[in-house]
Formats: sequence, C-alpha cells, structure tokens
Amino acid sequence: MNRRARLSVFGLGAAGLAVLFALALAGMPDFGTSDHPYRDLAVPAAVAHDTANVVSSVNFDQRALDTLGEEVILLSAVVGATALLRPTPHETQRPPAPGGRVLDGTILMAYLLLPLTTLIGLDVVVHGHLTPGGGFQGGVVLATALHLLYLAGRYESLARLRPLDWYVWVEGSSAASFAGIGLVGLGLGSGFLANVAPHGSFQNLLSAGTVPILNVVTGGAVAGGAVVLLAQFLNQALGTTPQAAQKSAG
Amino acid sequence: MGVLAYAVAGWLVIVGALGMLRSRNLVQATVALSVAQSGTYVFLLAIGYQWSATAPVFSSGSPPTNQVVDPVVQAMALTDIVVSAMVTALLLALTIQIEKTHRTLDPDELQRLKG
Amino acid sequence: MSAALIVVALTLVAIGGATVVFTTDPARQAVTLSVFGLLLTLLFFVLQAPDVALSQLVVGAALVPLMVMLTVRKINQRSR
Amino acid sequence: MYQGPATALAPLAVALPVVLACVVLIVERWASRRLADLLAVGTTVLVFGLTAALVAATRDGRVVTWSGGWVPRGGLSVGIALVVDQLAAGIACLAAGLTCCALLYSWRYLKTARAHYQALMLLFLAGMVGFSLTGDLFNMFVFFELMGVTAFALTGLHIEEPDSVQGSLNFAVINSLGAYLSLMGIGLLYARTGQLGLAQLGARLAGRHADGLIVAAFVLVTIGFLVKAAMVPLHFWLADAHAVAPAPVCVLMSGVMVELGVYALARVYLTVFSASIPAPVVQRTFLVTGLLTAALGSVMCFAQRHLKRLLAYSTIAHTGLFLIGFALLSPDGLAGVALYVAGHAGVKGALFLLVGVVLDRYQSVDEGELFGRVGGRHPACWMFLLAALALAGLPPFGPGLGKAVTEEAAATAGHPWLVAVFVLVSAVTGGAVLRAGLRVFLGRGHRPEPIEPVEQMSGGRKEPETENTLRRTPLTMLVAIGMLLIGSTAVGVLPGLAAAVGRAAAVFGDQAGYLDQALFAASAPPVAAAPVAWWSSSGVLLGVASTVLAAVVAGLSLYAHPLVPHRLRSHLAAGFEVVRGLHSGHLGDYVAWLIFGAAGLAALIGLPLLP
Repeated sequence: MNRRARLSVFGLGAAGLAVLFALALAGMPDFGTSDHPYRDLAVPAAVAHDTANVVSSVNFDQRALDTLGEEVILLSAVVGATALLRPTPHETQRPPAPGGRVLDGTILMAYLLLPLTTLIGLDVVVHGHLTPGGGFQGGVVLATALHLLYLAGRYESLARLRPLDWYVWVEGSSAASFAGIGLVGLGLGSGFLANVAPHGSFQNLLSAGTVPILNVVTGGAVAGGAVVLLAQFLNQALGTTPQAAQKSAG
Repeated sequence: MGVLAYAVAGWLVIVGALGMLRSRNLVQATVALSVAQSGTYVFLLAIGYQWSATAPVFSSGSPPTNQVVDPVVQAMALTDIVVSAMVTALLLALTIQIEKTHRTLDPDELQRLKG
Repeated sequence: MSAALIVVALTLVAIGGATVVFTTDPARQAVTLSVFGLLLTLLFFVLQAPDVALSQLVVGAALVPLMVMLTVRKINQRSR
Repeated sequence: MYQGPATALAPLAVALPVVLACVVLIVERWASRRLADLLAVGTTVLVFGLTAALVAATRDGRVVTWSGGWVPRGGLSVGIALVVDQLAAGIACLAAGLTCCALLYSWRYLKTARAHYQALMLLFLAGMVGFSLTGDLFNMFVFFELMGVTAFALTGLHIEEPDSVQGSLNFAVINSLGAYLSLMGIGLLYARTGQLGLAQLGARLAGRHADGLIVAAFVLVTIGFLVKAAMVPLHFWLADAHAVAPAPVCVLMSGVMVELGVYALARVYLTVFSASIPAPVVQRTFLVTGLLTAALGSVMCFAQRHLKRLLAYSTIAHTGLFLIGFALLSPDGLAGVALYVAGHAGVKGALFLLVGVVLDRYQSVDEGELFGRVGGRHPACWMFLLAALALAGLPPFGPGLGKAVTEEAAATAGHPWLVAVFVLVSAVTGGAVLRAGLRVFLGRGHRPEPIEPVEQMSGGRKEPETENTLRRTPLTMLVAIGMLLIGSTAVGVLPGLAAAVGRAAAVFGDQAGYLDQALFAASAPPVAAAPVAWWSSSGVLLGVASTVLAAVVAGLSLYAHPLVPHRLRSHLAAGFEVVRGLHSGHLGDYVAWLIFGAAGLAALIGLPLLP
C-alpha cells in the first residue's frame, strides 16, 4: 500500500475504535469512584500479612505469580537481547578506547554520586514492603549507579567493575530463587508462592514475611539483568566494529 | 473531567499507533510503540483512582484504612512498565541488527518480506 | 485542588506523547521520550501512585531513553 | 479444598522450566554444549510427565490451585487461580512434547548462540504452559507477553540473515500492539467488575446485557489472542516470522503458540462472556472471519515458492478452520478442533523440520532452486510426502480425524456447506505441500522460473542452521521428526484418546461447572453427554476425497500449466497480484490492518447488538 492508502485504512479503523471506546466509556464508573471491590479485599489481606505497602503485598504476596512471570519476562528479554546483540564472526570486539576528555567536575560528581546512588538503591530494595519502591525500582537504580561511571568517561573502570558473567549469574540465580521460594511454599503445603515466613510486626523492617525476601531477590535479578542489558547496548555503541571498518587493532 | 483521564489514555494508544504507521525510521516506530503502551498505564491508574484517597502505603503511625486508591491497578501498571521496557529493549536490539544487515531503517526501503 | 492538578498533568501527558511521536529525529526523540517519562512520573504522583511513579522515573525517564540513545549512537556511527 | 498432590502439578509445570533455564544459563560457561542440551531435553521430558499426570488427574474434573494459598471466601479471592481442565492440561502437554522434539532436533548440531537458545526454549515452554493453565485474565496477559518476548528473540536468532531480524521485528511490534489493546480491554473489565479471575468475571457478567463496555472489552481482550491466532487481517506477521525463524522454533510457533490464540479466545468467551454476548453473534462473526482466514491462507499457500513461507500460510489456512470449528460453539465442534490441533501440530512440525533438514544440506528453501536436487533416496523424501498427505486429511492420521469430527459437527449444526470448505482448504494446502515435495525430492513437473527477490520473498541462498553444511542427516534429527509423525498418527488411531478429548471438550464448555469448581471448591459436576469423537464412514470417505483432491491439485499444478488458456492465466495472475500486494512486509501496513481489523471485529460483534 502507498502512504495514502495506509493512512486511510488506519483512519477508518481508528475512527471505528474511537466510537467503540466512547460507547465503552459511557458504561464506565465515574473517574475517582469509591467503589473498588478488589481494593476492599487487598487492603485487609495486606494488613493480615503485616505488609504496610499494599502494592508490594499485591505484587509479592497476593498476586506473586504475576511478578514471577514479570521476572521471567525480564530474564528472557535480557537473554534474548544478549543473543541478538552478540558479535557476529564478521565483527570484532575492541576494548573501548578511553573516552574523550571529561571535565574534572563531572568525574568528581560521578564518583560522589556512585556510592550515594548505590545506597539509595539498596535502601529502596530493602524497604520495599514499607515504603514506595521495592526490588524492581531499587534494582534499576543500582544498575544505573554503575553506569554513572560511563557518564564520567571511565568506561574502563566500568568494564572492570562489570565482569559480566557475574551479573548473569546473579540474575539467573535470583530468578531461580524467586521460583524456588515459591516451591518452598508448595512443599510446606501452603501453596505455590505462599507467604510462609513469619510475618513480624506491622510497619517494622522485619515484617511482611516473604515479601521483603522476594523484594531482595527481585532487586538482584533486576540489577543484574539491567547491567547485562545495558552492557550489550554499550558494547554495540562503543565496542563493536565491522571488520572492514576496523583501522587498527585495539 | 471524568472522561478526560480515559480519553488521554485512548489518545496515547492511537497516537502511538499512528506514529508507528508514519515512521520513516524503526527507532521512531519503537519509541512510538512505547508511547502507545504508556496509554495502558494511564488507563489502569485512572480506573483505580479515588477522590481524596491516599496512596496505598501505610507509613509508620498511620493506621490502615480502606480509603486508599486501588493498589491492584498499581501492581498491574508496575508489571506493565517492566514488560514495556523489555519489549523496547528487544526491539532496539533487532533495530541495530536490521541496520547492520539492510543498511537502512526506513520501512519503505525494507523490501524483502513480500508476497 | 487535586482535580486541577490532575487535569494539568493529564494535559501535559497528552501533549507530551504526541510530541514524542511526531519528533522525527531519533536522537532528539531520546530526549523528548525522557521528558515524556518525567511527565508521566508527575501524573502518577498526582494520582497517588508513588510506586508506579518511581518505576516510571527509573525506567521511562532513564533506562529506556538511555537504550534509545545508545542505539542511535550505534546507528549514526555506522552511517558516518 | 485440598485435592491431594494433584494441586502441586500445575505450579510445578510452570516453575520447573524456569528454574532449569536458569541452571542452564548459570552452568553454560563451564559446561559443554552436550550438558546444556541434556538439561534442556531432560526438562521438557519432566514437564511432559507433569502435564501428562495433570491430564490424568483432571479426568474427574478440574484441578484448582490457588497461588499463595489465597483460597476464595464467598466466591472472592485476592489470589490467582490455576484452573486446569483436561483440555488445558492437554495443550500444555502438547507444548511440552513439541518442545522436546524441537530440542532433540537441535541436539548438538544446530548453531546456537551459546546456551541462550536452550534457555529461551525452556522459558518459551514455561510461558505456554502458564498461559494454558492459568485462570486469571491479567495473568494470561503476563504469560502472553512471556511467550511473546521469548518467541521474538528466538525468531531473530540468526542475526546475520537480513530477513530474520526484519521478520522478528514485524512479529514483535504487531504482537505487542495487540497485547496492549488486550490490556485496555482487561482495564475495561476491571473497571466494571473489580475482578481479574476468569471465574469471578464470568460470575459478575452473567446475565448482564451486553452494553458498549462489555462489547468493547470482548473485542479488545480477544484482539491480542486473535493476533496470535493470525486471523485475517491480523495475520501478516505469521508468514514473516515463520519464514525466518529457525525450523525447531517454527515447530513450537506453528504447532501450539498460534493455536493457543484460538484456545484463549474460546476460554475467555465461554467462561467470561458467554452469558452476556449472545452465541449467534459470536458464531456469525467467527464463521465469517474464519472463512476469510482459511480462504486467504489457502490462496497464499498455493502461490508460495519459499517452503517455510508455504507452510506458514498453510498454518494460517488451518487456524481459519480452527476458528470455524470454534464458531460452532458446540462440544463436538470443540472436540474436533482439539483433535485437529493435536494432529496438525505433529504433521506441521515434522514438515518444518524436514525443510530444516533440506536447508542444512542444500542451503536453500526455494522450490525452484531445490528442484530435483534432494532426490528420492533421501530419508526426508517419503516422510515429507506422507506428511503432505496427512495434512490433506488422509485417514488414519490425526489431522484427518480432527477434520472429520469438525465436519460432522458443522453438518449437525446446520451448516453442511462448511464440509466443502474443509475439504477444499485441506486439498489446496495439502496439494501445495505435495507439489513442493514432488518437485524438490523427485523433480516432477517442470522447474519453476526463477523469481526476483524484489517481487516475492525467495528462499534461495541461505545459511544452513547448523554449524556446518550437513552431508548426512543426524539420527537425532530423524528421530525428532519420526516422533512428531508417530504422535500425529496416535491422535488418529487411539480411540481412547479421542474419547477423552470428546469428554474434555464437553467439560471445557461448561461455564457453571468452571465457576463452581474454581470459586466454591464444588465437586466435579457430571459430564453432560460427551460427543462421540471418532471416525465415521463418511468421515473416512471425506478424508480420502480431500486427499485425492490434493493429489489432483498437485498434479494439475505440476503438469497442467500449459493447458490453462493464456487469457485466463493472466486474469488470474492480475487478481492474485492484488492479494499478494497486501502482504508487503511493511510495518506501517501491518499496524494499519491491525487497527482496521479491531474496528471490523467491533462492528461484526457490536452492530447486531445495538438496541
């Protein structure tokens, strides 16, 4: 189809969908309604398991199977992207050249921010059952902290801090642990992914049973996964050259 | 007001699809797809909103109450965000390889899968 | 008050989404996408969803635009 | 509530492949290729055993497992249920069996990106098993995306092939957009009911008038599944993805992933919407779209030269038939489709692998380039021709039985003309495969003219999928193909299996039983009159007839070319060019058709329901 025809087909379809959506909205409850049946069940369920962050309770306790699926999607995408971005026989992986000159201030900033962001990341992970955030958000923060070194032009130190195999192992073993913890619940007869650990006391660091454990495991999986993922893109952007275009080795 | 939130969600999905349709570069199509998906988060969170309710996190000292916005849609949106990021990552990886093998990213010039 | 905030945030998101889609240069798109991610973060905060807002901040405003940027860099480097 | 050890089977079948995929990833640096292969094949055997046990355990009703132990009180729960009936367990078992054959085929020889291939295959299996066993709509979305993400990566695995990465991208974009529309539909349902479980949703919607919201929710939720099921006009990605994916990946995609789209459509309609959206509307809608899909798939299949693309279009034609079978909305129709799916999976899987064997030896999948090159003494020859006949409906193979049972169901439902459709589609697709086999292996007829790649996708000059060009086909590959063919034959010759499928289909359609067992831990309701799913004399005759017709089609296209008058030929060609032109490989076109298709489905369902 040419551009005109394509737009016409799309326009017809979009108009139809708009009508459908408008008709559907006529039957929707008002925005901001106080009628939320699932919420009315989820909040007491979270409190019963001493989890102050109800979203974490839904994610890691009540609907933990969804989150297991989410972790596996993450794992699959990381493995998939690694496979898709592998250097082909016609490409060479050169050690990245030290980046251009970077202002001293930037380097200083990055080095100061690195420990700080790492701490924030860890904090977000371990308090996932109490405050907003959790394994996922904290994991990405941890992975990003590492990449501040790239911002500072220190790609070599990044490469040293990043023996990629380790991160693959961290990711793989974390994802396996998530499923494994689920199987423990099954083995104890409480059900797959059941919250079998002692619940502790509400709003305490030691509370919510398996929720913080799964949060930490997720943090590991996400941090490892995000580092591996970004490494693939960094290698492509900075390290891989087709053999023909290669001028001098390393 | 009530309809605005839902309408914005629908708008993002359609405008994202339009962006994919019009794109002259697959990176642009990938980004447009992620815009389309952001419509789904907006939709989910709009459904779970409640006027003058607080976030579903009971910080220390605050007693548990039912007057919080729906935590379930938030959990769904979280999952959705991860899915979106991962699909985007795979698409970008494919885009890099398409550029390597075809030397172009313009859908109009990718002519190999015909008939 | 909150109603007004929500309307403002929604409008910004609607405009932001369209801006990202209609940015034709992929390198600029990495930037607009990041800004769009921040607008969504704002909206999610206003909608009392701090967990989602935090994810959107780290993923939508940082991780994904970073990947887009690296992809664009790779592609431009080759076409040069 | 506790139903004994059977409740542990479903979560184990989902979790084990995940854990073992992680093990494969962790050990791959030290371990040899052989260990990764062994672990992967071993896992699939284990999952096959678990799901087979689940099939046995669901003989007397559904097995319900609440994840997290959140058993419902008063019909409500915050947890996610795995609600397994025999058909669900059966399709999970099919997925495990196919993955086992695919991994056996890849054993040692297939070129893989380190152990990533094996790990991704196991994760793909976990996604398919989870998708078929879950009883929760959002959880379905999650596993749908898992199937997607793994399948996209596996499709694009040959990164040096230009077609491969482009086909994978088209697949990924269209499937993802479909999934997001599904999620919008899930949001609509959640806004109305505040539930996500299929059983809870079904209970809430029961007896409600189908207003705009319910129709929109149905259309949007199912559009994602229909993209997977490659319903016209959402089918474009399938031909691209199947033409470029490694052969063992095609086995999974064509054999079970696409069919899971139809399965999900049936599951969601029968459990959630059947009490609000009237059956006649759904019947008419999917009869129309199924016919369109079957017709377009057959025509495109017949016109292909690229062998994998030819098989891909035949899969599209067959999903059209599956959609028609679903549209009958009767237990015997469902039983026929289930048998058809199982029989088709084995035969089509074997055909894809046979093309893979040829590719690894002769570095081409183009009918013209391969003309007469493979030779009749290659072990692939007779297997290919036999599989082609089985695809056309030859008794006693599985596809023939499925076709016969579905045809009978159609005639009983008052659509005897559908029998002709089934025979015709089987004959054209089977005939096209037969023609390709006769040309490639036996050099019959004339050599097709070479084509320019700018006009139509050609399968010439390809890299083999193995590390080196294979002089001899390894035994493991032949065993994998043999297992698929034997499996497909078993579907057609074991009366016990067919009877079980008939009973399972009757249970599958019983919404009240699903709700009672899932939400109230009720004991299994007695099975309503289970359909007889077995060969009848007319079924055997129709099977033979479609096979003979397929042979005629193949013979005509091989020898009768000069007999067709030139005028007629050019008219036909001109008409066909329009159809073929739609399959442009252009991402923008596919997006446009997806949105158009969603609106079309909405019109077909919504307009008759307008007050």
